[in-house]
Amino acid sequence: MSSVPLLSLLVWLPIVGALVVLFAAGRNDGLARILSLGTAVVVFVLSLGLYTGFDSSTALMQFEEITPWIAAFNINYHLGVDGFAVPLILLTTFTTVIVVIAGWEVIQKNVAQYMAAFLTMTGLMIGVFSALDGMLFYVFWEAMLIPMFIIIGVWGGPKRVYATIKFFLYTFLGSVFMLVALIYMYTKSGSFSILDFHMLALSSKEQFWIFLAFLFAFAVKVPMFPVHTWLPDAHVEAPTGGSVVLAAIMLKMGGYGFIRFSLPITPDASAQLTWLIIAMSLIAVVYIGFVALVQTDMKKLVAYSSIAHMGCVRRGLFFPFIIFAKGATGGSVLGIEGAMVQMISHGLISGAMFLCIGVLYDRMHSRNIADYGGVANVMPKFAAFFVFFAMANAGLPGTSGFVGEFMVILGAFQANFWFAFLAATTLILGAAYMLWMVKRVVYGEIGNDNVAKLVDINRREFLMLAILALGVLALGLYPVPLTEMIHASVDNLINHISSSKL
Amino acid sequence: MNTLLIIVLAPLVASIVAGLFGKQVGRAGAHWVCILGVGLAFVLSANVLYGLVYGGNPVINERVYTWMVSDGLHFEIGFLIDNLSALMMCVVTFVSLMVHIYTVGYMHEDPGYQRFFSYISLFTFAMLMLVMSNNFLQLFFGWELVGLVSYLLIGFWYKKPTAIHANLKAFLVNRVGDFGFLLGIAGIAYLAGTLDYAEAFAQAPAMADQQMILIGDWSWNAVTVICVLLFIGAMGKSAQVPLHAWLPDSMEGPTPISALIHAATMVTAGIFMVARMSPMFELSPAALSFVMLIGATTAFFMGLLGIIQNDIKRVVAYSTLSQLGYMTVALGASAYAAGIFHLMTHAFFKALLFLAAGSVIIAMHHEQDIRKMGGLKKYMPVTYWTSLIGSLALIGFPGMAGFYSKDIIIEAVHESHTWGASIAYYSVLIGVFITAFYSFRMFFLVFHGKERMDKHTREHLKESPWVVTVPLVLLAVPSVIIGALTVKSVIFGNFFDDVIYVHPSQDVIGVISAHFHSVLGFTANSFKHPPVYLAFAGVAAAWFIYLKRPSIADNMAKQFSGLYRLFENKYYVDHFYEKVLAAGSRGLGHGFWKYGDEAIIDGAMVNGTANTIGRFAGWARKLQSGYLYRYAFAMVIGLSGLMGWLLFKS
Amino acid sequence: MITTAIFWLFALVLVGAAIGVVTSRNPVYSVLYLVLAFFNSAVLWVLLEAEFLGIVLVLVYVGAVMVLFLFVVMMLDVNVEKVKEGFTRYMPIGVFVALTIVGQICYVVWHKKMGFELMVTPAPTPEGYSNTEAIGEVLYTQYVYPFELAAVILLVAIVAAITLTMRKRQGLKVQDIAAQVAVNRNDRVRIVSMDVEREPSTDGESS
Amino acid sequence: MIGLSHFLVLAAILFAISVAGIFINRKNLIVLLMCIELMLLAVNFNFVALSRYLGNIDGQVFVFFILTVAAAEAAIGLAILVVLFRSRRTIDVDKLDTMKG
Repeated sequence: MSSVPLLSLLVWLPIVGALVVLFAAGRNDGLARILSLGTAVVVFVLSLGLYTGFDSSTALMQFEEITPWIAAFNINYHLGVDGFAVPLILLTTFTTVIVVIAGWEVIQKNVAQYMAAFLTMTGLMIGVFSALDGMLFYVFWEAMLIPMFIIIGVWGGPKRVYATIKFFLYTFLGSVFMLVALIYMYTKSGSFSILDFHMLALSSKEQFWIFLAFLFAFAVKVPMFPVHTWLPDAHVEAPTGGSVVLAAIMLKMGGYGFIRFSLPITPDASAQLTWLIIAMSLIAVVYIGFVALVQTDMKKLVAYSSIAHMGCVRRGLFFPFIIFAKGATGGSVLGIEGAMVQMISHGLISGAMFLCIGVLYDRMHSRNIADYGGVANVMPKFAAFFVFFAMANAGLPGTSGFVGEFMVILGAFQANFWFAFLAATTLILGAAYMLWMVKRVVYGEIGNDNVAKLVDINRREFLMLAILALGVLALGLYPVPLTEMIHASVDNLINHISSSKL
Repeated sequence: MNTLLIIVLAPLVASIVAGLFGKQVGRAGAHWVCILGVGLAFVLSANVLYGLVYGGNPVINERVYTWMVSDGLHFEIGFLIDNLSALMMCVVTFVSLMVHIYTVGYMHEDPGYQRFFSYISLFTFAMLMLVMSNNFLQLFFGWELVGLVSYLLIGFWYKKPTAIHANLKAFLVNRVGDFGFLLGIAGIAYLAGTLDYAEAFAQAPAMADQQMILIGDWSWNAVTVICVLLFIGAMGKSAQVPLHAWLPDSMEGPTPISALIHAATMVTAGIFMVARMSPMFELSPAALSFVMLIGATTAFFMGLLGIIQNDIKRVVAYSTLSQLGYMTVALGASAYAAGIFHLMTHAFFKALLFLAAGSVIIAMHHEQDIRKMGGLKKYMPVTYWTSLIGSLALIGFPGMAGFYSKDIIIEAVHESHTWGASIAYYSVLIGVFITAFYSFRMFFLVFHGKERMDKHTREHLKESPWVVTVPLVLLAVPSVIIGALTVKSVIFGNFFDDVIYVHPSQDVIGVISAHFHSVLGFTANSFKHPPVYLAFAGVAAAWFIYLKRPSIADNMAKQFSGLYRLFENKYYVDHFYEKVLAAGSRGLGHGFWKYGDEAIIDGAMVNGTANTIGRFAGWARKLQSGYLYRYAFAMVIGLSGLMGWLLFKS
Repeated sequence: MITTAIFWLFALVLVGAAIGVVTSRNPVYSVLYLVLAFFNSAVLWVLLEAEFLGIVLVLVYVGAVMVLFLFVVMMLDVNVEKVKEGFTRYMPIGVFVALTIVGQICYVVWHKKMGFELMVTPAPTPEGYSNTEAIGEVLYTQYVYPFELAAVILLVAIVAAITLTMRKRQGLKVQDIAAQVAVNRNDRVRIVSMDVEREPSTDGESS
Repeated sequence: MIGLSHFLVLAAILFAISVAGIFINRKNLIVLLMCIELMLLAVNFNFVALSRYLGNIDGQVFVFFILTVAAAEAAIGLAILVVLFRSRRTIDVDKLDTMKG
């Protein structure tokens, strides 16, 4: 297609940038910041090339690059993107810019290392989204944990060691099963290419086990009830930037994994086990909603709300199977597109929520809701953003948070009334926990002397929150650019999974 | 088309200017830009209505842009302008304009002046989006957006704990309604495969035969399910029992808001919506009965609560609840036109009452307790007379706006054969007496009788400035005449013919119009029916108890102390919500968190695994005793065991 | 038939001596029992026509290793009473394991009959056959490398034993020859430049 | 008639006795060392007997090596024992648990 290996550039440029930052500016904090921001912006601009050069009329992989890597096992360095990957890559590069800005003055300890870790992670995450070779995917998938591990472990809060170990073990445990599944499929097909896996004929028993193996890996990432408890801990201990990346992108990997692996490779097993996923995610809506309600730590609250929102993604991905079982297809596109939109939107909103909490934390060094009160009196601009993002998180129409949820509920109704019913309780619960927090943090009389001393957000903070707010609004008022991009891929996926492999 | 866009966007632009650039444009700049924006919207709306009614302009149903296309469903933003929406646009923009002007005086000392203007302009925008929508998506957009603005405005004085409690409550209760509403929309998308009004309604008859399986084999008529779900949304927004609890509390917001949002416009969105959906509701008698019973309950029981309230705004708030109940009853009786008519007249006189109450509140230095007022008549003549007009309109004094709308509703219910109509009829009939009683109780306590305020307040009592009184007068005019002026065309003419569909067998308005000959005749004819006398009786009773013999009131409170307590605690509904639902949710959440997440998942499963491994390792560690001979034993025993296995294996 | 008698006689004594080794209270007796056991074994080995090994067993084991044991036992002042504590406590399990092992081997030998009964006693070696020579022939040809290795092991053992037991006593005056040899001039002589002393008149000649 | 099995059983008995000895003696490291010697002797017995009955001299060479290693082992073992006794004034096996994990 294009002569420039754009994807490779996107994967490796941040990593090279990270090395440059690390070695050229190891001691010079200012230079490190500028270099990192430069790298992040260049990567973001380059990634826009994906958007402009993307042909949304086809579901085929685009920007493909393929070179043999480990010829003995037929492993290739194979990159390529379709309508599912491009939005997520754009989200990644965008978030990186925001994260670099967010860490500008806040991080004073080992600045170069901090920035380098984030840049590396960006490269690896883009690698995950663009890898088309199973082994390459696995390598990126695992490698990505390392910078995150370091970020939480070095720049994290007081209980960071527990959190990092929990985070690492949880995710690692999951992905080991994925490796087994990948190797099994290699022995069946003689190739590690994901596209070959899609076409691989598997018996129902094989599918069952492969599906379970992938489920382990992705359920932890998404995270699905009951393997979600690493997320609140990791979020609470992570530095703001870490939380943002964790919420905005890492969680999406699970959803992306379902789309890329579970659904197309094991459609029959997915159909067979849909009840499990749906049940878990419906339990999660109610259960997590109630748990979020009583959190006393703002970050934990938002972390739980992330779990609830990602539950919506899972529902969107899996209820199409129930529709297929009825012999219909109407609504399935809504589900999968809704899940995609929800992922992107949640990336923006939860990132913004964590940034907001970070803004407060930088000033007060507390995430405890009880330590705040009446922030609106001293930080009116901040309060406006906070309320806005809280509303977006609660799924207010006009913001991006509404779009995905709306589509999923609309689709879910076609599967089963009660799915839609339970899924829609998130409207109430989501509003309840977000706004109760808003009430306790932002509104009211000035809670204490520390709050009285707060100063409103500065230009840098205003800039990053405003950019995100614009993104959230734009996506909410006109989601067409996004849905157009994923249309063809969704149709293709629906075609693929609605017919049995057996 | 461009006109419509200007109508919608003018308030939005004004809101953005006042909100984001409030500092730059200043206080005066903010109110001018907002008043101009809304004024422009009003003038153009009036023009649109005129064009439709007299100019013979066709109904407009156009798309502005496609929001999204997915799965063959077109999600669009578009306008449907027919008589119904044009009427609503005029009501909304007119009341909004009055409130804007009034606010200049009411809020002039408030530090959040620009913010306030920004909010109410934004509200106007949202409400216009709601009423002008031609599809369910946009309806929901506007629906939620007005909820958001209402949330922001109730909590406008965010330092007041009661205010921020009330706004949270309002939003959450509304969310419960929206929950049903969204499901209803999803149901329509499922059955009709479209979100466009026209297309969906066209398919409504086909849907009437479909069943929807809920649990096991228990299936319901699909249209009934959808209509009930949609009506749950209306219950939230229009504060019908049991989702009414937020409305009295919402009075914590500034008074102009109470007038604009919580009396005249937003709360009537539910009524508007049901009227809009008449082609669907008509297909489901069960849903109509449900609507009617809910409405009757609200009209009767909420009216009762108005009697014992002492906060001037709360009295008006309960009367709003009760009047919303009337509108809902009308919808249930298939008299959609009557409901909308009452909505319109109510918008004027209730906004008037609220603004008058606000005027009193300004004069009383933000004292809202009517027990501390009295005899204000001589200090505030304009407010007095306009309040009187408002109250008379409210109780349905013959010839006033409220008279026509309310009388027609009662008649319609009387004629209706929907299941539950007789209960509803008696509810609304007694409701007339109650309405008159509490309205004039408040009126007498505020404007007549002894001056019970303290000395300092009395010295400063004076009529409010012109920015306050002008809107009062401007609202008083339609409160008097709008009913007589329009009843003929709106109810008995063909105003709503193309908009509202009524099944011939349920056409109660048609039955009434058979007796209708002229406005004057209708007015005269009303004296043959009980409502007028009930209203007079209510006024007389109020006069007797509260002016003539004030001791009776106290005696009665003592006599019926049980009942009194029940009323005072609002039937314990709020208690139920706070103590059972809210506290229950928190308890449940706490339980899930502490026991589910921390004890079972983290404690037993995650850390439990780690601990088990640790314990096992600790136990295995003991094997590593350091005694060489033990290792030797292990070897020897293992050896002999292995040998034994090898020997006996074969 | 004399071999049968010899076998039984020495075998019984051997077993008795072995039991004595593990059961006697005094370690010195244990050592002596062990010596007895070795002697008996040597005789039985000779019976098996492994004359060289029989002799080596006596010479090396009894002559060297057991003497070493005896030395150590006597050198260390071990409390005899305490040494046998817990004897009876562990007796049952010891006996049980022992019996299990014996039972298992007997089972193999007698019950499974892995062709042992077919192995008839080979004919005695002819006159002039030297067991020592036979071993030597194999040892220095085929097994020469292992043999060398064994030598190294022994050397290592010697060095190790010495290093382990060597004690440096404090305050002992020892010549360090290496240090003496490594000495150079600067360690012993220091040239100091100093000012010339005044008072020349009385210096030297007067005394 | 004395056959191979006699020697094998004799070796087994010797071995078993020494195993029992290891079990029984808890207080004296020297006895343990002696038991090990006894065990080696039992093994050697098997080698010698089988070497004889199979007519293969290699078995005896093996015994030769075992004797060598056993001697070395005894020397080092005793040396360690002496050092141990010197530092701890005991050779009680129950007290030697510094290797405990």
